[in-house]
Amino acid sequence: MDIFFQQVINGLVIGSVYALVALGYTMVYGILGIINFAHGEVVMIGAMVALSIILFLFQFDIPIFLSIALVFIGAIIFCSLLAFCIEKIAYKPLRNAPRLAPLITAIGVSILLQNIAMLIWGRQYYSFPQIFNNDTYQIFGIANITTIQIIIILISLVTMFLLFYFINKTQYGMAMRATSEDKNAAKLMGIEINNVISITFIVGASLAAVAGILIAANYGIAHYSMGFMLGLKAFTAAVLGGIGNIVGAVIGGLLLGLIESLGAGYIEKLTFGFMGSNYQDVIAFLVLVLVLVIKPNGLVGEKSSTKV
Amino acid sequence: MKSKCRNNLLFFLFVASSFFLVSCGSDNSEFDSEGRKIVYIGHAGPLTGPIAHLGKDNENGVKLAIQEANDRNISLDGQTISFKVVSVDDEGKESKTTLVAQKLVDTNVSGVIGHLNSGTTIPASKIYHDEGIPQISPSATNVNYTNQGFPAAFRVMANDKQQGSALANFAINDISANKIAVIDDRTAYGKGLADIFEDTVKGLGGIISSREFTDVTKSDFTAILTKIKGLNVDLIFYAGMDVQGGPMLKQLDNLGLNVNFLTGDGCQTLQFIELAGKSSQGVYASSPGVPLDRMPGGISFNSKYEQTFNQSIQIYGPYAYDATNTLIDAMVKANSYLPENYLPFLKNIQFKGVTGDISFDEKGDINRGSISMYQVKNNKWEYLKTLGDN
Amino acid sequence: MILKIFPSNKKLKFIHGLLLITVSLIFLPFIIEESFGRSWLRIFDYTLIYVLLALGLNIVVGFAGLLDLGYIAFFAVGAYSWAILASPQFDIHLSFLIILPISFLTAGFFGVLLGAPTLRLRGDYLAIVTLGFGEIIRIFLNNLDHPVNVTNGPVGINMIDPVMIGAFSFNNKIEIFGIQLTNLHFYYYLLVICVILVIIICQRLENSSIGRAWVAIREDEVAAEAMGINTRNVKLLAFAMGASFGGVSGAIFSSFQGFVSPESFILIESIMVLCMVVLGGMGHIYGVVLGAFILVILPEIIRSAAAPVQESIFGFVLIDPESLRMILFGLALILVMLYRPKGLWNK
Amino acid sequence: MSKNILKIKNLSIMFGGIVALDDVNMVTKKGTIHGLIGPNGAGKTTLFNIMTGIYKPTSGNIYLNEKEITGFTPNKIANLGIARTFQNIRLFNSMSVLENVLVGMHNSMNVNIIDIILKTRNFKKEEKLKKERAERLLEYTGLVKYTNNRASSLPYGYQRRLEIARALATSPSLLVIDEPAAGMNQKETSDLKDFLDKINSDGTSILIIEHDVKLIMNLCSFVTVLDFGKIICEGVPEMVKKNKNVIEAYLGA
Repeated sequence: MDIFFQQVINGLVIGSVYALVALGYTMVYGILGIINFAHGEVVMIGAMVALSIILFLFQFDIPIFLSIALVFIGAIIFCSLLAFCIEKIAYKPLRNAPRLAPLITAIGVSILLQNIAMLIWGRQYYSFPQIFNNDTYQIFGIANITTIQIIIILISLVTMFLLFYFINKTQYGMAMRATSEDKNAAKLMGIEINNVISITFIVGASLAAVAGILIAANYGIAHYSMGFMLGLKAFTAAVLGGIGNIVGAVIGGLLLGLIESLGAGYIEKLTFGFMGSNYQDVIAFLVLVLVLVIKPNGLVGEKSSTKV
Repeated sequence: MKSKCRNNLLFFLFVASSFFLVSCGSDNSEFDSEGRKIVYIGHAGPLTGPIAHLGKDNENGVKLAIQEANDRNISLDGQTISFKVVSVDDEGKESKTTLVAQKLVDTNVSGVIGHLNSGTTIPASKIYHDEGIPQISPSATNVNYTNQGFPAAFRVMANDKQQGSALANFAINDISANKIAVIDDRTAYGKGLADIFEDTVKGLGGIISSREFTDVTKSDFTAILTKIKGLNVDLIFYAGMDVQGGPMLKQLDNLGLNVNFLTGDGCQTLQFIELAGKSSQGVYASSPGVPLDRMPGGISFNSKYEQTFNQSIQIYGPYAYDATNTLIDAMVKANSYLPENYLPFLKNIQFKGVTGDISFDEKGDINRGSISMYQVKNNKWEYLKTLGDN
Repeated sequence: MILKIFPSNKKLKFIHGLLLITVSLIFLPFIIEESFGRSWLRIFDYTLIYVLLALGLNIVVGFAGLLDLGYIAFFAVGAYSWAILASPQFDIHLSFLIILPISFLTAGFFGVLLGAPTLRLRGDYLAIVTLGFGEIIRIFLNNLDHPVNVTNGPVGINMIDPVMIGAFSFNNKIEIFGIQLTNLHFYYYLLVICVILVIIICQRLENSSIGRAWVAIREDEVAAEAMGINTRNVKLLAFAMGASFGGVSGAIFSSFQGFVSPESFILIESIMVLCMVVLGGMGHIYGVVLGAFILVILPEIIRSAAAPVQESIFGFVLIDPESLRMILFGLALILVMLYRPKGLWNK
Repeated sequence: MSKNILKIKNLSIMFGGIVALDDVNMVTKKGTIHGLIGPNGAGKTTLFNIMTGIYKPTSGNIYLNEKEITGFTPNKIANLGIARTFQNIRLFNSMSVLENVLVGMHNSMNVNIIDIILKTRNFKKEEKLKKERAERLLEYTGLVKYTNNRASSLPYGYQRRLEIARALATSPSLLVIDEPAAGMNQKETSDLKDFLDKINSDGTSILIIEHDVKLIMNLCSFVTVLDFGKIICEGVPEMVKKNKNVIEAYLGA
């Protein structure tokens, strides 16, 4: 039984990571309707930049909290600038191009970022220093969880609520919603849609940076290729929840995480030993397909009735 | 229509110019400046990509051997020979390996040292076999490589079968484990090693409590580790690479699961210790061959290598060096650089290399390929013992 | 008199063109081999394999506008059908005349199988689901080594039979007037024939009611349905046709390579083929062929030119060819889309 | 006494609690031009979307030539003989005018994929016949001089015509037209009227939604008025014109 609880915890941790990244995907998609394939790489850049900053700061004896703050701030700023440029260079010119064009540029950007990162930081896997103390706590004495894992879960939930508030209550949020509904109408209402889009990308990138640092810290490892698969899973999560929907992204992320860990844990029993943990991802994708076949707009995605 | 024509033209020019670019790259002349006959020795391995450093290491081994051979001014039936290395990059990818193998065939090399990993060695070996070119891999350990019935495919390193069974014996006899969980990373290497380990353990009366899997894109192993925790085993065997083994150990600790951890040469690296941090304490690992300082010619080779390339040996350098020397030795014994002539001599060669005595069995595997066991003690790999071929 | 033999000047031109193309296609391999060596002939063969793939995907993405990110799976299905039906794996050794149709049909079947659940999905949802299916197939191939061993898992299937025509194996070498013909040549001709056939089929489909129905769906699904087009069947047909061509390509790939393993069918390969289609010019058959050529040959050129060129400039290799190749590739994708969003060579 | 081509019985549909159509009963006689008018949001287009199978009704039945077609798929209904145009023009823009019409003939053909790939005589014959028929249709609809232009390049009025031509290509027994005169000037509108008269006199029944009341009154032999999803009045134009509910509905009194 305690195994089950542990698996749930594991699932929640992975899920929260997916959720954090998925939020970035879902915001951009909500506004522009494009899959920002490069988002996963922004996460990676966030982690690598953070790593460099840490290694730099370690030369001086700065109080740990200060240096942690510096690390986060530095990574966030860098990623925001990066995302800002990506949007301006690779996506903005293609607002009215055929639907596949921005997808391909996104793939291009992703490949580009990954290989530039490879040039800057090399191919080796870096062990990511422990910026948070690595105590493990017992939950009701049946499941273990580390400080960083708790932080991950909390941050992803908090950011979700903040974003939700930001989008539904604030001026900018309203502008965002308007823009995602109908760009031209939004323009006519005097909304600077270019600013709105830039802000979307910057917020998404900041989340990516945070996610990157937390992931690297959790697994104690950072390298140039850590972004792609993660981005993919996160995007799957976003779609699962209903892409373009903030709450959906988090629900999708947590669900995907739980499916993966419980799947890996119990599939062998379920399939009478035919399938093992090697089919972890198969389960994840099958669930995705099922959900979409039953609810083509994702779990909490609102039905877009075809205007005829 | 107009743009169509333009594009046609563009495309044509593009192809033409590209071909030009390439064709100016390759040269294979008959004789060198001093009029010595040039004999090409191919080296193939990942010179770019995530394991480029290992590929370079092998390349250096080959270069060093060739250098020395040329200094010895070897002459084969009447002609003084100048050996020349043709080194190609297979990126460690199956999709590329046959292309670069073809490149070596085109520059009609007399023999090939490579490739580095089994995934690239096996597809390429077919091409060398078709052309009758002898191939010695310094580091490919998958059993299938020498099971293809290719008469000219050799390796100078113990294969996964030898390593897997050695590991199993170590697990049962030395760690005296009887409930064992096996994890492999679903690569050719991981699967090969894990399968043999599992079979041997069963043969020795041990119990495999569960067989778990991960893959090279993953960095979270909590799910499978938690499952293993529930089976309370007394040993976990992991067949995979260090970049995942390290984090895996950390997560093992976080889950409060402290059992013996045994792994193969993929993890017997410094990076593994670095990534696993203090969790790596007490981990057992195997590695084919013997540590440098226990090789017959290890120390002297090491210094030679370091002063030539002013960098330290990674892993397989000495084996590449021995493979090359073995090849050349066969040529000298046959007094010919032509494969059909020296192959018979290569088959039953007796060569004293820096890594040990080299001779091949009927399949092309090295006889008495030795496996050494190590354990992490305060952040260093400490040599435990060497197990012979069994 | 002559006018009688060649009824019209147009026809005359056509025949001349045909002859010219045929002759040049026959001699091309020797030209390549002479001027750049066999390895380039091998690269050329690989290019043709990708041309087949791109043409197949073009039916799904280009004609019917269904964004498929898991296309390489059908390539894998074809490759493994051949590998299993003609190798020591189960000691089955069928003739390619049997296997090619089988891989064609199997892949087509999978196309329908995976297409069916996605019919209601639009755009990017379709993309992620097809991507999922692609991964699922790869994972199965990578793990079907136990409990029952079908695919050897990650180790892959080795010693796959070459194409055999009667007693003649494509791996034989034969000499004609001092010119040596190797498997590279034989596969070149086989592939060229396949490519030509596929191109003809694509063109005929394009200019038929089916082709028009595909474009109609791409342009406006609702209107297409209102015109009495059974979108379900027409979409499934697109998936099936696309998949089958992928399957044939895969079958030839595995016999040519003599070895298959799941590693050759990873996601990035699907993306590559998609890039060939979009970069070349979606829905334009020759554009797609161009796309395939550029994306296969360009990297090879960079691979063999990058190091020497850099050495000649800086005296050392500044950026290792691998990264340089990928960086240029990424840049190419972005630039082409920015300046030719409809592809390099569109209609 | 001519037969009913279309019969709608107690038809209702709800969208998330909102009743868009409430117990609609309507009959269109064979060979007539039937007008459907009403203020915006009255549910006219919704009605069209139900009878062409895009929406499924919450309750009620639809009969085409006395055969029930309730809940059939759009393509099935199209093949049974209802062809439509759209309020916001939906042509296949990247296709030529001719191709648009050919798409309309998709199902009128009996060639299979083998015919196509082998380019059999049968296939060539079919294609030839269809091209000829398509050209006749373009002649008939006065689009022939645009045959090979991209659909998107046509002037607005002609795009409307092309949509109708494409619909006619499915050789329907009932043609359902949604606001054809929207955005047309006097001249274009009267041309449109003549055009529709011609189609009708050649034996196709027509059901038309239109805001241009004048056009409806001149064109239709029978008019139905919808308001807030209910039929508030139906009958011959003269009678409908005088009906006070209708006047209220329009003047919003």
